Amino acid sequence: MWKTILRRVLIMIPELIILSILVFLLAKAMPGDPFTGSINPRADPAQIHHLMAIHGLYDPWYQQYWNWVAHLFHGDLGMSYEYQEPVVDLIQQRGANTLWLALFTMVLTYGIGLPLGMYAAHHEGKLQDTLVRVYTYVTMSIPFFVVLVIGIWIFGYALNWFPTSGSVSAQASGLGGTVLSRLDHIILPGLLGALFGTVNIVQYLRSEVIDAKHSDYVRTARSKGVPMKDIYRHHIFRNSLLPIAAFAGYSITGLLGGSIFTEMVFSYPGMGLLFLNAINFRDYTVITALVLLYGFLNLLGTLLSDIVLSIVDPRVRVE
Amino acid sequence: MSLIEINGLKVHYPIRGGFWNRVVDNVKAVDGVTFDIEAGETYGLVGESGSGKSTTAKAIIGLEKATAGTVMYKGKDVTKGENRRKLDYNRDVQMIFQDSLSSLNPRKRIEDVIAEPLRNFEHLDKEEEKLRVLQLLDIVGLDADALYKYPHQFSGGQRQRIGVARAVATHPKLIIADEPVSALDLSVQAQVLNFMKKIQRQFGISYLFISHDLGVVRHMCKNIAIMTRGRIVEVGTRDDIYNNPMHIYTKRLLAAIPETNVNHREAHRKHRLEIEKIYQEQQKTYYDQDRMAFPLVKVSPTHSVALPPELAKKFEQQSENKGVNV
Amino acid sequence: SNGKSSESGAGKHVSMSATYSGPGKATTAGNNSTLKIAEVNDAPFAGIFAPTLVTNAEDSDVFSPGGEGSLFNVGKDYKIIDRGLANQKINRSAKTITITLRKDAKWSNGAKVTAKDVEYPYEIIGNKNTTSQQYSADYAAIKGMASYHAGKAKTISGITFPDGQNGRTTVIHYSKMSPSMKYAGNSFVWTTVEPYEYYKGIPIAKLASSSKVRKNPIFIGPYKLDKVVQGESTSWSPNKYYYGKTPKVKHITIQVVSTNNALAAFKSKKYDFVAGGANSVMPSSQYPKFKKLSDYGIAGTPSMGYDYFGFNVGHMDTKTGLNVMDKNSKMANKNLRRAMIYAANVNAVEKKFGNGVSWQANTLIPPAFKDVYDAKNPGFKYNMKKAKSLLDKAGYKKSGKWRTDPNGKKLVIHLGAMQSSAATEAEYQFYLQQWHKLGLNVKMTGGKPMEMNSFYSTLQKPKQTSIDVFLASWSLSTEPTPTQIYGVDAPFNMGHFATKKNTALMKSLNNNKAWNAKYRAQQYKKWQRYMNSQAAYAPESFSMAWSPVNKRVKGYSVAPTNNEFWSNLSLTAANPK
Amino acid sequence: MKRDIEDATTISKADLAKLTKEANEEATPSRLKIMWGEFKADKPALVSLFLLVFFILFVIIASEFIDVPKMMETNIMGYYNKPFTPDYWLGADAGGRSIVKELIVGSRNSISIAIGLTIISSTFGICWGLISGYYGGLVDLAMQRVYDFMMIIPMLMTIIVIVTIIPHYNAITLTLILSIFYWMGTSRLIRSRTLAESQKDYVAASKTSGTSNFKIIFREIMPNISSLIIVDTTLSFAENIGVETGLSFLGFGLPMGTPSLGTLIANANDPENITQYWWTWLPAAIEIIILCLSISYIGQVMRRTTNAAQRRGQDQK
Amino acid sequence: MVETNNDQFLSIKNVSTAFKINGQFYDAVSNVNLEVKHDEILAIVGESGCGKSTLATTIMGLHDPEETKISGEIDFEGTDLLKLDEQGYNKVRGAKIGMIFQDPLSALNPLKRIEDQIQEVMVYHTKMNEKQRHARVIELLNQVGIEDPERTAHQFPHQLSGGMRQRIIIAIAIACKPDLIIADEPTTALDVTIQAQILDVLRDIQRENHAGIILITHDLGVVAETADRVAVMYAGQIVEQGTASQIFNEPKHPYTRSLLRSMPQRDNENDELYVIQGMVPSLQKMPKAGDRFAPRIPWIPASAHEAQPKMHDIGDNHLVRCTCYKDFYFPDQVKEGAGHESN
Ligand SMILES: Nc1ncnc2c1ncn2[C@@H]1O[C@H](COP(=O)(O)OP(=O)(O)OP(=O)(O)O)[C@@H](O)[C@H]1O
Ligand SMILES: Nc1ncnc2c1ncn2[C@@H]1O[C@H](COP(=O)(O)OP(=O)(O)OP(=O)(O)O)[C@@H](O)[C@H]1O
Ligand SMILES: [Mg+2]
Ligand SMILES: [Mg+2]
Repeated sequence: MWKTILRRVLIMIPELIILSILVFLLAKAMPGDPFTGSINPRADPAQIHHLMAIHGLYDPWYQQYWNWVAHLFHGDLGMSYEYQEPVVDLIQQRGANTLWLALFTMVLTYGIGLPLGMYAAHHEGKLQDTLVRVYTYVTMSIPFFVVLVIGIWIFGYALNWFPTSGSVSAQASGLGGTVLSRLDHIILPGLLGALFGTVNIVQYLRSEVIDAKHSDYVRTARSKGVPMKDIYRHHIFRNSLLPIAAFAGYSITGLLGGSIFTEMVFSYPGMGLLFLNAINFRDYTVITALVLLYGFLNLLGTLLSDIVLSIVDPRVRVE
Repeated sequence: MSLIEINGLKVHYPIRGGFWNRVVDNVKAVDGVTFDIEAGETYGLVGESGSGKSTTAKAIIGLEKATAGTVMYKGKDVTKGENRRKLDYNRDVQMIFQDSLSSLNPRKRIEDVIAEPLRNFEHLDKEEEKLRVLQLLDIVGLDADALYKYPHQFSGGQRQRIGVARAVATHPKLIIADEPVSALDLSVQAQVLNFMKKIQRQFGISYLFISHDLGVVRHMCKNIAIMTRGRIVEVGTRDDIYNNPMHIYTKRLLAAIPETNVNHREAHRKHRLEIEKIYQEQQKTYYDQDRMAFPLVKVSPTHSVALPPELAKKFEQQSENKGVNV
Repeated sequence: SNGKSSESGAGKHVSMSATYSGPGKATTAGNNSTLKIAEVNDAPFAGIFAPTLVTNAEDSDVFSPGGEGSLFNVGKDYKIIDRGLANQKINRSAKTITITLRKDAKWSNGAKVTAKDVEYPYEIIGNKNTTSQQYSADYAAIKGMASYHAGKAKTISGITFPDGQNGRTTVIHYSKMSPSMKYAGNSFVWTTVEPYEYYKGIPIAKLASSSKVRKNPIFIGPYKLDKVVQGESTSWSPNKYYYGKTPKVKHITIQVVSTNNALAAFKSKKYDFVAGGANSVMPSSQYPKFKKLSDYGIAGTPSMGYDYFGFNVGHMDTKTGLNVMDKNSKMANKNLRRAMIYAANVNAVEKKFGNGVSWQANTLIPPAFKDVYDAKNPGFKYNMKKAKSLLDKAGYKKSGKWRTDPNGKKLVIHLGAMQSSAATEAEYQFYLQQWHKLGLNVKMTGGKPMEMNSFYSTLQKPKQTSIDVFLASWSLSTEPTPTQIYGVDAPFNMGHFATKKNTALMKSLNNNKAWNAKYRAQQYKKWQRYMNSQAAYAPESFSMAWSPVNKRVKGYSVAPTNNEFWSNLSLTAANPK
Repeated sequence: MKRDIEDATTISKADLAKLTKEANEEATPSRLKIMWGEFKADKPALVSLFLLVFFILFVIIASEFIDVPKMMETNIMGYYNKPFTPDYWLGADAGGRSIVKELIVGSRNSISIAIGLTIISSTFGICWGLISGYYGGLVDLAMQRVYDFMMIIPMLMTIIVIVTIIPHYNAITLTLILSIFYWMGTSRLIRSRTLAESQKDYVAASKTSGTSNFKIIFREIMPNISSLIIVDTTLSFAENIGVETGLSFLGFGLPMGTPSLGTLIANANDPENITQYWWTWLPAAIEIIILCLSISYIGQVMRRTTNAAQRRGQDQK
Repeated sequence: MVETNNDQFLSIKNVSTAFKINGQFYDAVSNVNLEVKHDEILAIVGESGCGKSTLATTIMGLHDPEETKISGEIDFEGTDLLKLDEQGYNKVRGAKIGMIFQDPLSALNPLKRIEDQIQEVMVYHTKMNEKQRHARVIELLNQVGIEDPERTAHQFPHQLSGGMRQRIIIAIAIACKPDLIIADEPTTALDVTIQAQILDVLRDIQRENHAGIILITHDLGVVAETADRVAVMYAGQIVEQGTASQIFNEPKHPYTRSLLRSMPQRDNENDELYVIQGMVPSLQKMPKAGDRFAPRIPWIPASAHEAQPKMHDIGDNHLVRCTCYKDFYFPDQVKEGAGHESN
């Protein structure tokens, strides 16, 4: 088991290296530089050249890459040109925000998706099932950002139920107040995100449960005289949840991708918004760090999925 | 001269494992199999599940790469790809599969299924090709209206006969039939077996007939080889095997065949339990320390058995012919 | 908030009051509540509080209740006056400026503001390894600054402390003096303090990322920082050490709101007004909608920035660092340039999109600088006929659909402009159409508006031919000297316009005679007329810096003379009404 | 030997015509026909199908009659013109451009991108999956590594970075860029099915019949997973329409001046626009919803068709 | 052979099971009458699709009530199973009737340990505690001939061979010492040697528990080896019923006789095997009246068949459907040499 994980981790390394080179080159290939853009009336171009030189932006790419990697190993992702702050610090602040939102969304997604999927499968072919499926079709057919925009308009502005920007209210005080305020800020984006996330889960779980319902081992359980509700509990749900559990790791990718939209619409200062800003400001260090981080998180997600799968499914469990 | 000579054939599948996913061991699916098939005969290959029958068949026809050993056909070793191509080997050797549904492409009409080998080996024009297909259908007793249907529209027996028609299309010399009837009902099984025999009579085809149903094998085959764990334990004529089994495994296999005579069933059962007991006791002597069978020893001109060394010595002294070694 | 319109420059625009006071009286409940200010910006702020290190307006905005480190009070036209944190005395003959701190000047942590704090900004700006972007050639006029900047000297020899580092007086010695020194925002005198004692020990290169600058900064203004949520908001309460008028409002929060959400947020009364004051950058397209909000008044002041057309008429000589005009360049003919501006019909665009808070400009100095702005300049009023005749005379004859150059060669002109909103996009298209009517084949560089970074990196190349005419904007500091954009050595002179006359005129703005305000104003106007006659750069639009202000706010004023912006505010209710 | 077959049967050339006729009478309808029958049985799906085909044709033909550069000219007098006026049926946007026309041309652009993207990425994904699944072993291993790597690339971010790098990007380059990232799902699906399919005996039968690998992959295996391919392609088509709009919404989609459903919906990134100038974005949003709904509906029907086929396949008769 | 005590504890009376196909119900099992006694093995044979499994699942009450229509009476120890509700049925299933399924891999939950799967049945039907249950699991595994019960109990289904899995299924079925065990093709997926062992296990268990076993198979050899009584099914109906020796020594019904004749046997090694013409019609095409086997023996005149074939007792509880058996002969038995070749 540990060996398998370790091997997976070892396979990750070349992937990460290639990703980092790719990311670095892409960032370098972007037009403009981080200083010229900030057209301050008093900024002296000579000073800008000086800054470019200090930051090594005139070196050949491999040298810049090498420097970057060397620093990476010291936990130094460089300074954000725009924010004048170590990228690590910046990502820590924003990453925490994105993490909260993502976690909350995930909890909601599963909290809503699992019961819904089971409910639909339980009532397979009946009206309830049809309603759930209509919901999944429709939700799947509306682009995510449209839902976000309409959601923020209705619940944020028209009804004024939820805050419409930021991650925490400026007035919030004390630990409790801050936590509540943070929660207040992620409820709406989290719900809207979950609305979308559930679609996959509902569909997947529904078909899994239906398959399981008609499987031979359920027939065996029935022939043992186990009541149907216990069969659901002990056999059907358990077995259907297995692929869903494994799916959780992969869903990180989707959550992170979606965060860019959510954070933009909700002006939520997380990594997604940071990325969009960084693109506009040509903040290379931030761009490279973020893309790499997201890639790394994706990798962790797949790793997590594999591990979860190998823990819960005895068939792939490796001793 | 035999039609085809299989000599010391081995097929090993690597088992990967350990930290670097290296090859740590081999599954010895086939581990040194030797036998010849004469022209026009049906050669039986029998053994329990996983004994390597299918793998042997696949290696002979070239679907599986042989790890070692040779398959000599027309004086050339056809385990080598280029020899197979040169000889148009796959035109002369065809295969019938166990699962008739899976062996027919469900998306192809019967005409295309049967014509496939024709298109690859005999370049007939459209008319000739269709005629040939119709003739083949007729030979296996199917009507012309099968031509544009799909495999799933036929019963298991009919499908298996379509498989036979395809195999016969290129006038093969040898057809390898891997459990052709074990998925079929009794009456349908009879139908297919009858056809196989009929075609053999008509075209002088040889069969390598693989099965674990000893009743069917006895009905079909003149020479039989019994396989277990990748090796042959006993080879002989039908008589040798059924009336004079010498290897403990063969005996056990024969004893396990259900007896259709109700009147003797208690006796039969007792006999089987006795054999089973002997088998459990003698297992050690009849297999080496790796639980593999010993090399074959000729006990009569037609009969070879993988006897333990002590017993083997006896027979080696008796016959001047050396056993066919593995 | 009055809707009257007045004429200034070439276009009509609303004239709005710089002040706003809601109805009713201030109440204790109101003043004890929180004043909610929106920082309208599409990105989180960077969170650098240190006037020398700040690189963007958001940061200054969200830290503005802390007083922004300002040394001086200003009067009309941003002239430095007394009674601020410090007074300034210019000694022309000795070529010195003496800055004297007031006696009760204290930081918000109770520490005394010292002469070193006045000097320290120069060290930060001029430091070799600084992250500050503020250093410019003018600072080299401070004695010893050049060698400090080069890293040769440890201190700036030209700045002295007659009563010691911890005293109140700082004297700066210059190699030359300029009349612009009288105004805040000039590029000779840095007008803020930095807390030397507080920052001591942090290398200047690391200052911007230090927690003393980002998390726990100290202030000299009316409020002190309670909390900063990185990138999002700041909260403030009164600074008991503040030397000036005691602020009335007990809490202030400034929160970032994206441009797109701003109107909706104000509609649901989430904020009292917009941060930034005279620098506020509310989009003109939203003005009518904000004006309609019944619970908000609008206050504003002419902006210090303007939009302009630039023509590429030369290149920068990389050896000398000077701009050189090319006689043979595509846009070298001034009549071609003038014809294009006359035909552009900026007025129509501004009428449609400006909503009265942005209007056609007539010169390259915005009206915010009342004394030197040439209000009478006719600018480039739409005149297609004149434009056509200018071209005809100059030999740009029609051949088929398009005009050719005087040599009969095909003429394709490329317009470079930045991506922005749907409205600006429409604007560009409109200009193209106008020029097509004139018979000029004008296309957008790359077929579409350029992304900001590509736009500037293209234009700032020493020599480029992909952009012939461009639309850009420029914002002046509170002192309007235009050399940084139109000077012969100015890197931002991206059209590379350089004539002897221009150089001479610009020099005259700050020569010895210019200490006389009248002379200075006259020279400014002369320069504005000259620039229009050459049309290498042509004014496009001026605008107002405005903000909606909630009814509960009293004493809101963005007039430059209001040196106690924060202390003058009071509230009539506990929440925005 | 050849004579043997003829000897063993009474059928000769003379019977050919008669027998062919017999066979034709009994011929099983092709799958296309079955599918068509399935559509006929499902009225809503039929409506969806007609709607989709009609709409795509309409959009393509109608946009031929629209002078796009002229249409994209600004008419500042029409700035946010209200809908339902003779000049502007569905109103105008900030540039005074007719929303109807933009919608038509935009739909054409968006649908073309979606079609292009679907064709390129699906073709690639299918080939990748087929080859990887069929050959297995080292080939598969190497191809899976590439797949794994592609999966960890943060797609949206990378696309945005590439879009900002490419200097003169347009619909075609955008499609190509997107294609780089949208083949993996298909390839995985196809691979796993191919893997299962290659184990089946008919593949072995084809090999022993002397059929080449290439033919086996594309003539034997591919038709067998064609239902999967069709369903997957339909569904990814629906998905792909959303891809472009999302990017455009973020400001990294089609360049301004190229109308698309995404640039139209991007008008909705201002809450004020949502209500006040709803006509600028709502029609496009509704169109996308309807398009995607009907496509996924069609996909569902096809999926059902193939399932029924499978059920029929198990029947003896 | 064991003495059979004559208490019939299961009697199936006139049971029909119909499946809903395209909105209509078609009989897959029609009017079946059967009895099972303690200590006996009743074998049901017949070719694929004749309704053997359907009958078994009908007894177990495992059909989806919305998709099937079941009529008749299944009298099990004094109660009519068909009248029971789900709760009542659950008391019977597992406790009094155990079932063994054909495919031993899919019949076990892949994610549960063997032990848990065996224990589950005890949880619902006994008051044993965890410890007792474990002891019973080990006992059961021993009983079905598993060599290392402790280890096996902790394993997962995929770690076991086919024969082992089938033993686990048997262990589950007998865990609560049911009176009736229904074994639906328990050995079809297995090798002959393992098949023999499994059949031995079944027989041992039956002896120990005095249970009645319904053994469903299409392998005549298995029947001949194990069954006390045999019911031959064709197209949803029972066509012949009797003791094993009655069926094998004096088969009466044409179908039974044809089946026995199509087996490859020692004495027909070089002959052609007998082939039953035609095919079983599908459910929808099943004729409503008349002898269902008649189309497959066309040389027997229609007059020989009954219009509504009934079961006839021809002595010693040997039952045959239709009177046609009296006139039946094989085609080659009259016209020598001209063997009938089926299609
Ligand atoms: N591709 C493979 N990789 C690894 N092992 C294999 C592979 N194919 C077959 N084997 C193993 O080789 C052995 C022989 O398999 P084979 O299919 O030849 O047996 P068989 O005698 O045909 O059995 P059956 O009667 O079940 O068809 C088995 O143990 C099987 O698990
Ligand atoms: N759920 C169902 N819906 C419709 N028809 C069914 C269903 N289950 C079985 N059938 C049909 O009922 C008939 C009897 O099926 P059953 O499974 O009982 O046969 P069997 O004798 O067990 O065959 P086998 O030997 O193949 O297991 C078959 O024709 C089958 O197609
Ligand atoms: Mg096999
Ligand atoms: Mg069955």
